[in-house]
Amino acid sequence: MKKFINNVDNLLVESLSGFASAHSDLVTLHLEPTYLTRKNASKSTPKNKVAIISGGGSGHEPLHAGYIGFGMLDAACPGHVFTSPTPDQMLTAAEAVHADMGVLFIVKNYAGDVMNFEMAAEMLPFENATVLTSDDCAVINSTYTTGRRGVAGTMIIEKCVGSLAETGANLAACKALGDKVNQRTASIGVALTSCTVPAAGRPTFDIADTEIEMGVGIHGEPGRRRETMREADAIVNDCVDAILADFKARNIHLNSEALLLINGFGATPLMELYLIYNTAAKLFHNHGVKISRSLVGNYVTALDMAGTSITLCLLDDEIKQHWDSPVHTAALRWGM
Amino acid sequence: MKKFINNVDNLLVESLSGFASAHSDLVTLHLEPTYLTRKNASKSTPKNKVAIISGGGSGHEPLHAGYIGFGMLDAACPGHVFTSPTPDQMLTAAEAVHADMGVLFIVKNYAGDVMNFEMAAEMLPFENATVLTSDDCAVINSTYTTGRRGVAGTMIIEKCVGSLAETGANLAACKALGDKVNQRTASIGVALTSCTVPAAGRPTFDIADTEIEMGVGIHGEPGRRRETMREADAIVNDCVDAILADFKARNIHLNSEALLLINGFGATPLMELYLIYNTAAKLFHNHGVKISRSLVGNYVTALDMAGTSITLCLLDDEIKQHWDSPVHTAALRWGM
Amino acid sequence: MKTAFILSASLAIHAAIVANESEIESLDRAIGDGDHYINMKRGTETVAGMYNELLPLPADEALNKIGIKLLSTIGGASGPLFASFFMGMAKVIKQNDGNNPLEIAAAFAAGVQNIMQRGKADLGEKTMLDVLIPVSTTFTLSAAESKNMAEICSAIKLAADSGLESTRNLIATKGRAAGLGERAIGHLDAGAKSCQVMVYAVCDLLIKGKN
Amino acid sequence: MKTAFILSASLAIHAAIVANESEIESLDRAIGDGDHYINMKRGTETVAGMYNELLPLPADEALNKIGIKLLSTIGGASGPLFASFFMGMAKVIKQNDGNNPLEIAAAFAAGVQNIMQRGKADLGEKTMLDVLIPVSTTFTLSAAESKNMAEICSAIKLAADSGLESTRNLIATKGRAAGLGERAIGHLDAGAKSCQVMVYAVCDLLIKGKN
Ligand SMILES: Nc1ncnc2c1ncn2[C@@H]1O[C@H](COP(=O)(O)OP(=O)(O)O)[C@@H](O)[C@H]1O
Ligand SMILES: Nc1ncnc2c1ncn2[C@@H]1O[C@H](COP(=O)(O)OP(=O)(O)O)[C@@H](O)[C@H]1O
Ligand SMILES: [Mg+2]
Ligand SMILES: [Mg+2]
Ligand SMILES: [Mg+2]
Ligand SMILES: [Mg+2]
Repeated sequence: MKKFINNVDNLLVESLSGFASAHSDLVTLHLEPTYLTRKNASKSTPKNKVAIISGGGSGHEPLHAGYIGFGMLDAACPGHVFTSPTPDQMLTAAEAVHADMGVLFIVKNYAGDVMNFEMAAEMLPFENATVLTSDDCAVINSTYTTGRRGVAGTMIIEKCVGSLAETGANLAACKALGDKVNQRTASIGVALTSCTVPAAGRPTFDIADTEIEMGVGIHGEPGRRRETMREADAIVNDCVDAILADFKARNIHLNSEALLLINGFGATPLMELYLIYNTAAKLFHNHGVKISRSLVGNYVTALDMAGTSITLCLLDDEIKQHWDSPVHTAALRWGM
Repeated sequence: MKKFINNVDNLLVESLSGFASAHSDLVTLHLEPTYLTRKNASKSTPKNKVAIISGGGSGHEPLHAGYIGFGMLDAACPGHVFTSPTPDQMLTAAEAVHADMGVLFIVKNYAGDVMNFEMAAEMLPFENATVLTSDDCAVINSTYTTGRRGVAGTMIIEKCVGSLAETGANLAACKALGDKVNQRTASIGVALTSCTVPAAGRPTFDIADTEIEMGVGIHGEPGRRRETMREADAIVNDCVDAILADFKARNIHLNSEALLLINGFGATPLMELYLIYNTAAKLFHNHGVKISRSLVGNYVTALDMAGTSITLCLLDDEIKQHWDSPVHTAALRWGM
Repeated sequence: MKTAFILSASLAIHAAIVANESEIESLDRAIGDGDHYINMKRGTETVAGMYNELLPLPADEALNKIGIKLLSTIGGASGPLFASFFMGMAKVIKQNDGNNPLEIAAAFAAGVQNIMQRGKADLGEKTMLDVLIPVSTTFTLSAAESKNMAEICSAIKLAADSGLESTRNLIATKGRAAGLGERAIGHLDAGAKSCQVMVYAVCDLLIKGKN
Repeated sequence: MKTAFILSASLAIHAAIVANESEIESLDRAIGDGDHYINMKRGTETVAGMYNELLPLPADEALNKIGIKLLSTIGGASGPLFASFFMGMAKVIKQNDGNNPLEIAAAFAAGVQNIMQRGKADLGEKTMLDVLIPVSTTFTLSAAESKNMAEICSAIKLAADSGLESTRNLIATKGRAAGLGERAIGHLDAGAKSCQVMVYAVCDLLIKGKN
């Protein structure tokens, strides 16, 4: 393992400190427990809005702290690498940023995140709700009762819900929009290489030069199956098919505009991501989906994994409006 | 080599097509010869400004096409991977975007880029000038007559010059600002792994798990020396020292504000880049440099190389103003 | 139950987790995400470091503090679960004092119950419960048969072993490995391995104590 | 100089470059950026594909068209340089017809001159010129001594070999390897290798033609 770190135990705090100092106009870092808020967020001057809080294991940067700011998150709770944050982080963050309109947690559907946020929610002394994101359609067999995983689509949900919250909408409305966007989003990932958890010091999985991991999770969890490496178009084609099949299985019609997110896992060059975009957009087009919004880059990563995920989010007027609205965060910014 | 490509010969066009289609609101792709312009750039409705054109080998994405748009470039000419574009590209691009105020080429100082742009400039039937960027302070021995290489600082120069051009400033003023920013900028890179040129199919250099390449170029060219892998702070410390020594050697005083750019080469996670930012900002601070602007991410890459470059740009009021001004490109956007 | 014993056990548990680093770590890499060892290390190390702070406390308070500390230290899936275990155990110890094997077994069972509730999981889902449930049952049964502590511990260790081994051929239906379907077959569950290691550590301490 | 010969030579050159892929490629990986082979392949392949288009043209026009085509095909440092070579050669061939070795040698020398001007480089800077300059000198001298074509070619090949070999222990002062300082020592220059390969290909064609 070769990484720019000093020692594994300080990695997170050093990295967060750098993030907070590079973006000191946008965010404030709090330690013990660890959470980040918008700059100058304080209970004494609460903005009259639902507080939108997300969090999860680290290693997916810019998720979530990179999405703190106007039009998106109020606070983020980063856990250790690939490890859910703990309830005290969520409680303290919620205390710090909530106004009088309640707190909405946006939580990726993993056992650890679910339980830690659940315990925080149980202890929270004021109104709150949770949007569980579960856009990953890689896991085929629905008999597993844990449900789908939340992956790259999470940032789309954070963007849209964050935009709605900014208008002063109430907690129920924010949750409803989050659930709707989640419902209308499907993702699938594919890895060319493994990631290496710094504390583990070696790759999470072994993979030959002739293999890919289809349906991989954003923690390097194994996916649908190990497949032979093929040309990009063939791989993208399978991903697109999986997404189309997923919407079909869930009886969601595709005759609408869509946002296509080609997400890099951390070590895949932009040049390849744009090539993937090119193929995916054409394939979706052939299936009657009009790609009217796009995003290509490293938005929800898995440390240093080489690979990509393809996310399709079916737009309607409301989602489109909240996707397009101004946003000013470290990792996503437009209109201001 | 495992990459998302179909075949090496089509890689560039497929990737550029994806880029142009994902950013169809911003750019137009032209083929034979290959160049990209701002959307709707046309000779029939020229905006009264100096046309800012850059270009270079591909593999450094988002440089340069990702910087086309308001406040930055008018056109970009991508060559094959790591290969300078050819004069016909620059000529046609210049024809397409120039108004009546001349063309400014921003060219990274490499023999190939210099010669190809030089031939284009010689053939161009209207006023033009060139800013040669040479921010890389890795090459120590100044007896080599080719001069320093242009690396990540190039994007800062493109941003500032692009901003000035937008105000209607003339060619000489744009060139002067470009030269000034170049003068006040120093960069140094370090690689943990090699990149793999798709056509070559294997890593450009071999490097052990215990080694780093200090002073590496953005094409994976060998740098100052091969060193032992150390903790991040020690590596960053050496990079900062090299930059400070460079300014000193060039008699440029450091008692000013600065922009600190921590650039990822393509395969280094944001988490590590922010850790590097944290250390570098502190070290510069200790040397009396006030870091008042920052940028952390993959801005000038070297395909899939793991590594980083540190760039310090000394600000003055003029540079700061043009760095801060609104920009709307695929890879850099603020204020609009 | 003596607080001093709880603290000795926590030191033994920490040492045992560290001693089993490579196996625990590689199991979570194989069908998880590779962080389980470091999570367990962080948690058990922190508890070990609370020695002086906990020593003066009654056993139930010590257990509860351990639970609360683990909740804010481990994170991930295992954090809330182990936290729930200790908090559940604390409640019963507060009532029954834990002065004999049956009382301790009842407290242990309450801890396991808490894990089941928090994780909405049961036996056979390829989780830590595949060790903890049989261990709990064996504990209660052996204690009821009035076996001595050494005998109880031997039985518990066997239960832990076979519980761990039982996870090998299971498909996971809870936790991160649930996404893997058939691909999880053939691998032991990392959380089950941690539990087996910790159960061993405590049992060995008890057996040694009786000698 | 016959256009047909130029075209045969261009086919031979393309074949020779492809045949030497791995050596050319690895030299530019070692002290360059790894693209020189693919640049040369793209360029020579394109010229080979112009066969039918060029065949009816006079030699100087064919050479000039090759130069222009290379300028828009190769890119990098070698593109403008090889383009300059052919355009420089074309000018002289237009004047002297290139009907004997001395005339061809003069055209070759003009091509090399053009490279030197464009690249602002000279002998001993660890570039293609370390092959091309001695080859040009040898060509001119041997032709002046009225050697026959086979003899001239043998002399040229020797010059190309020793020119290439001379790059091994040089520090580069031009091109991408100039950043390397002492680290470039011990490596042959990729562009010099391409030139040696191309010189061989043309010489072998000439020698064969004379048999
Ligand atoms: N719902 C659950 N009930 C019981 N145990 C669970 C549950 N989900 C996960 N586990 C246990 O947690 C272990 C993983 O812990 P850890 O790696 O620390 O967290 P994470 O899965 O969040 O990375 C699994 O091996 C399994 O034993
Ligand atoms: N100024 C120069 N004069 C002559 N030859 C040069 C010069 N600069 C570079 N070269 C030659 O070009 C070769 C590299 O070509 P190539 O790899 O195609 O371009 P690049 O260096 O731009 O990647 C070098 O090996 C060297 O022989
Ligand atoms: Mg985890
Ligand atoms: Mg090159
Ligand atoms: Mg885990
Ligand atoms: Mg090269």
